[in-house]
Amino acid sequence: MSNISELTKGLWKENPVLRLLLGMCPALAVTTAVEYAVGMGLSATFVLLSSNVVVASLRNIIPAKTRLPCFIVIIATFVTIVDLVLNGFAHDIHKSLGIFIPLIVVNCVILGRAEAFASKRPVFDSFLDGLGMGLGFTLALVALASVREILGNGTWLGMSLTGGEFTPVLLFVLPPGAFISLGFLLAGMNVIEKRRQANG
Amino acid sequence: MSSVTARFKRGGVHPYEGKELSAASELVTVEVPKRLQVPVTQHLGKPSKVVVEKGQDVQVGQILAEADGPISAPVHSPVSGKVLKIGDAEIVGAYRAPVIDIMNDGKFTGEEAFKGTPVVNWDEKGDFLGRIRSAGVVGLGGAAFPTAVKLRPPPNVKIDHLLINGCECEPYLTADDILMRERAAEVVAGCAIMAGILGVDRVRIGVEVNKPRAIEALSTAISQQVYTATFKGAIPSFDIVTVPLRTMYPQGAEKQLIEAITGRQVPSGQLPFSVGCVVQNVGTALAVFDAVARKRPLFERVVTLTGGAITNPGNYLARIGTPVSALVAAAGGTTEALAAQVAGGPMMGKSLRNHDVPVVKGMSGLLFLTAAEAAAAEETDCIRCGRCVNACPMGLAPCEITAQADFLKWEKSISLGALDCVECGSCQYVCPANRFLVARVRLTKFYSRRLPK
Amino acid sequence: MSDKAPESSVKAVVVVVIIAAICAAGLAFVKQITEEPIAEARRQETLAALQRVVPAGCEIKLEGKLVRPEGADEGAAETKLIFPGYDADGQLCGIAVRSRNDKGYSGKILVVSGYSDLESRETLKLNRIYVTEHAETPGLGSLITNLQDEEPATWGTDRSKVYGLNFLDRLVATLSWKVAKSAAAGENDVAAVTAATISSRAVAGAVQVAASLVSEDLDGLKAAFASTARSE
Amino acid sequence: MSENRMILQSSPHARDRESVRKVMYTVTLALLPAVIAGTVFFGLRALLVMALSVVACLIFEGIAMKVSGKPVKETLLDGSAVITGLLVAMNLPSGLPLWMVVVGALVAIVLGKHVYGGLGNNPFNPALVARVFLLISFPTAMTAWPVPYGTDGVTAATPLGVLQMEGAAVALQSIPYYNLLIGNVGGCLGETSAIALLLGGIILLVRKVISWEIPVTFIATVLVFTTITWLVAPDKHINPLWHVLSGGVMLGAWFMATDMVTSPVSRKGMLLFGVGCGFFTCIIRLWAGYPEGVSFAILIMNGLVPLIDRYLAPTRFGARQATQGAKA
Repeated sequence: MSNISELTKGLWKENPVLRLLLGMCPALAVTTAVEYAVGMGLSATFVLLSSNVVVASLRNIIPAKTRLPCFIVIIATFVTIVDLVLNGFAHDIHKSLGIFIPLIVVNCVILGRAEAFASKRPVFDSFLDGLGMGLGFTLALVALASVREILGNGTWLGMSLTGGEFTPVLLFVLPPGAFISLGFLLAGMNVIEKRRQANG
Repeated sequence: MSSVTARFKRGGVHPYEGKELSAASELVTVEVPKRLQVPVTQHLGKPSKVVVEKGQDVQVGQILAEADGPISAPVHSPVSGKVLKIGDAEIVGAYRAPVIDIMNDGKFTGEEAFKGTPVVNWDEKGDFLGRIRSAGVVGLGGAAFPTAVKLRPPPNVKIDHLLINGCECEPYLTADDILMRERAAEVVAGCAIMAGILGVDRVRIGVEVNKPRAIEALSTAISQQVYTATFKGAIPSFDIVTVPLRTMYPQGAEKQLIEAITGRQVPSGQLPFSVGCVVQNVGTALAVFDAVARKRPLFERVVTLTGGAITNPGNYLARIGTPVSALVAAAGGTTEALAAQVAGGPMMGKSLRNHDVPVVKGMSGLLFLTAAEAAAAEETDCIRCGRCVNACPMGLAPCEITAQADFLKWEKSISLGALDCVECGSCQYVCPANRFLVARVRLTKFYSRRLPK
Repeated sequence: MSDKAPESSVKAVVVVVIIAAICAAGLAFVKQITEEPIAEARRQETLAALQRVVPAGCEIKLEGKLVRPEGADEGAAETKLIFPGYDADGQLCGIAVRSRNDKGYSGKILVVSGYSDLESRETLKLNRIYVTEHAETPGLGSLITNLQDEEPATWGTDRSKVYGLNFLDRLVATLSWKVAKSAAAGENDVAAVTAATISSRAVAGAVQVAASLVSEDLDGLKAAFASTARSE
Repeated sequence: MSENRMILQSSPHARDRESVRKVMYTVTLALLPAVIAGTVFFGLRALLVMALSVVACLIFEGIAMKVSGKPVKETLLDGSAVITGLLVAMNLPSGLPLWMVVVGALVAIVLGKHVYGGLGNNPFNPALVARVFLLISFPTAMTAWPVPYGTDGVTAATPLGVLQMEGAAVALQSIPYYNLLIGNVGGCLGETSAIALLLGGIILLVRKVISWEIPVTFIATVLVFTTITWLVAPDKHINPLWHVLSGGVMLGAWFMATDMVTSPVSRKGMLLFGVGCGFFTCIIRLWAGYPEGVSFAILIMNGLVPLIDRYLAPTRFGARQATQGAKA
């Protein structure tokens, strides 16, 4: 029972982007298209999952004093692995995500979960937490990217939705559009959450 | 012509004057009612101490409550009769305060003592301040600060100006106007007495140019030296001048008056003493004269009853403690159009709930306003038009101060100058969004007293 | 972890070092297996862009690359990379140049331009261009790349919408390189993309540098590339 | 008279007759000359854009107020939405697709105003937010300027566009001053006629809705700045008069920068604000990618208003004396 909640909390209740406001930098930077959002989300999920599992399994070995350097080394290793693998085997995605992937290292979601969760909990829980948080991160990115891609480019995942009839609102694929869309998503989340709390 | 007339430099508004309603009529003496309620404390400062008991017989001018400490003032009985009870009653400002209920026996025993020929014996100059103090004279312009305190500057301060405030810049009110017109000589004599006490020879009486008859009466009194008729002994020499001032609210605010006449600005948080000035109201000058020349305590005053909803607007001489209802009756009652009633002027007065409250020393007027005059409105959000900034005579930004107050940021609001505010209401008068700016400043001042220093 | 007795500093350092060592080893392994695919992907990418700008049947040889000015740092702004293309018979049939201009709306723009008909300066033809790298405003400056991944046959004729049309099959000698708004642009001028004059100018500038290089040094390049071909 | 019906309030008990509604409708009145000029030069299509923009703004304002729980009936017609609508339209080319006009109205009212809490709380001028949003989002449509008296689809560059593309000499030759003055040039439908806008500005000044500080310093700064560049390089830069009469300076200085909500409240602040607007306008016009910089300049200065208000508060009463005393 509690295992399931470890998995699902990242999706909504403690969604890293939309509730905890973590990982804003990638969330704003790569969400110009759903494709990139998926790529970024899955890469981050992989890193999150791996680092959570490793940190959790090493939690009794890593000394408290030097835990942050250890976490950073572990996370950086996985990020570099993702970078290399994508570059080698999915070059197109790497081309568009290239400059953002190193940023995963400083993504607060990952360090945050390592510090707040994985370093204190068993491996399996940390695995679920990492998976849930990663999926939540991906979902949030996809939601944001969907808004921006549909409005800003008239397409979704590269598929034209409007048959070229619609003049896209360019602003949404530009940085200000990211902030505006995120603002409205957050507002929407808050409204829904408030209603839920009022009802529950 | 107005361009050459002196005025304060910054801000100010020019509301509808409304003086014509009450200015023309003669001073009417209100019939003293059977029962009066005399509030124990009618001044700014330490509350007075009651010295009479329930059931005690009192005479006109007998002390009911005495001054407690240096910044305080005594209260005297306006009539002769019996103390019915000492308890709480509603007074102006819609709160309850200690009052002394007196049953008027209609005989006015003891009043004769104050009706002799007035004499100002300059050889007794050292006694003047004591007479003013024991007569319970307070500032009659509205603030009701004990006059004797203002006439005794700290020893290290050099005072070179006595400014007499005859501006009556509040719209509608004409109580000071009628005093200046009808009792100019006594007013000027009162000014001379205060100048003598302070040891200054420069006396400036500032009057707004919308009261030409008052200016003329004062000037005549001064030039013909009418006021010296009551003087005896070694009369000091005085340089008394009437200064016409531009009609602009708040011309009569202390700091603004000093700037208009002398060009000096009282620094923030300081008193007029700091620039060598003392400011007194014309009504106060008259009360000072009565106290010194007649040894007559302050137990009656002129109250302007005016506004579109009173039958006979005019100026009424009433004893302290007379209920407002008696004044209203004397003025022929209110009309159906009455929508708001205010004690004081429209800019700084206080709303009245009913007519039961008594007249006090600081009550300069009673307004009975129609809905159109009162102009109450719902407040809307500030549109930052900056009108309040332009109107503020103190150089503040009321919109910013009150915006901080809205977020309960009292320190921020104070740092923007909330404590410098004189609550003249100019900002709120011009506000197109009808913001309750003054109320918010008052709230800030209230909280400022609770903040850790 | 936190409720354990405080560890010694030595142990803390040792653990970090061990973890770092293990990570390094892992990375080395991953690096090894991805090195080859990464290099290949990069090569393919470059090749694809270069191949696009020279005529069909003309095969670019990446190994034959020349760097101008000679010995310059390949990333520097003034550096041009020049690639030869050979036909089935091994004859030099095209030249592709990668040049750079930093005056784009958002700075650096990399363009490859391809040249054919190398007989003389008068016959030298600008075959096609391809923007390989830019950071121009999406939807505005980025329109300089509009349709560049499609075949020229699908481009239509509006030079202000498809920027590549300006540089498609043009005699280098006749190009004026003047960038003007589409309505004011003459036949030999460059018609700027609507509302993206600066980006258009930057691309045209990069292409002009490349084109004049090829045009002025045509014989030298032909000689150099002929020798490269022989040496293979 | 029952005491329940008495008005009980804190002082003052008098008000002047000015109200937000009056202020707003005066601005609307002042915009009339420009509305007429726009209609004359750009035809009924311009009128349609303006009407649509106003109606759309009113509808969105109503919805936004309803959603945020404000009294719709009392404040919907306070005129602020009408003005925003008009000003949005003034900042658009008359040929803009109508649905984009509606998007502009939506952005102005919702993004520019109500997300901050409605009238009085928005840091940026809503109409300019809409203009910049549209300009960035639909660059092609937003820079297709119909020719005055022209038929559908015929477009031409704005005077500043000509200046940027063709240089000062061509601009001076092809566009005479009187056309700039009366507005017979390409541009946003409300910004071309300098004379109509000036007339509106005078109405605002006379009715005391605005004070002189912002428009005068704005225009003066543009004049001074462009005079300097003109004197330094007369062949490269155009004369100051041309700069002031072309583009959005007049509309910006009289109607956009003076927006009460988004400009400083103190006199000193207003002076600095006007200078800043003029300064950034010139910087953008002379050295940046866009031919016109008024909207950006005003938005930049809007963003600085809280700072300006903090550091350029009005001089407090007594401050002068205090410093003199300190010196003595």
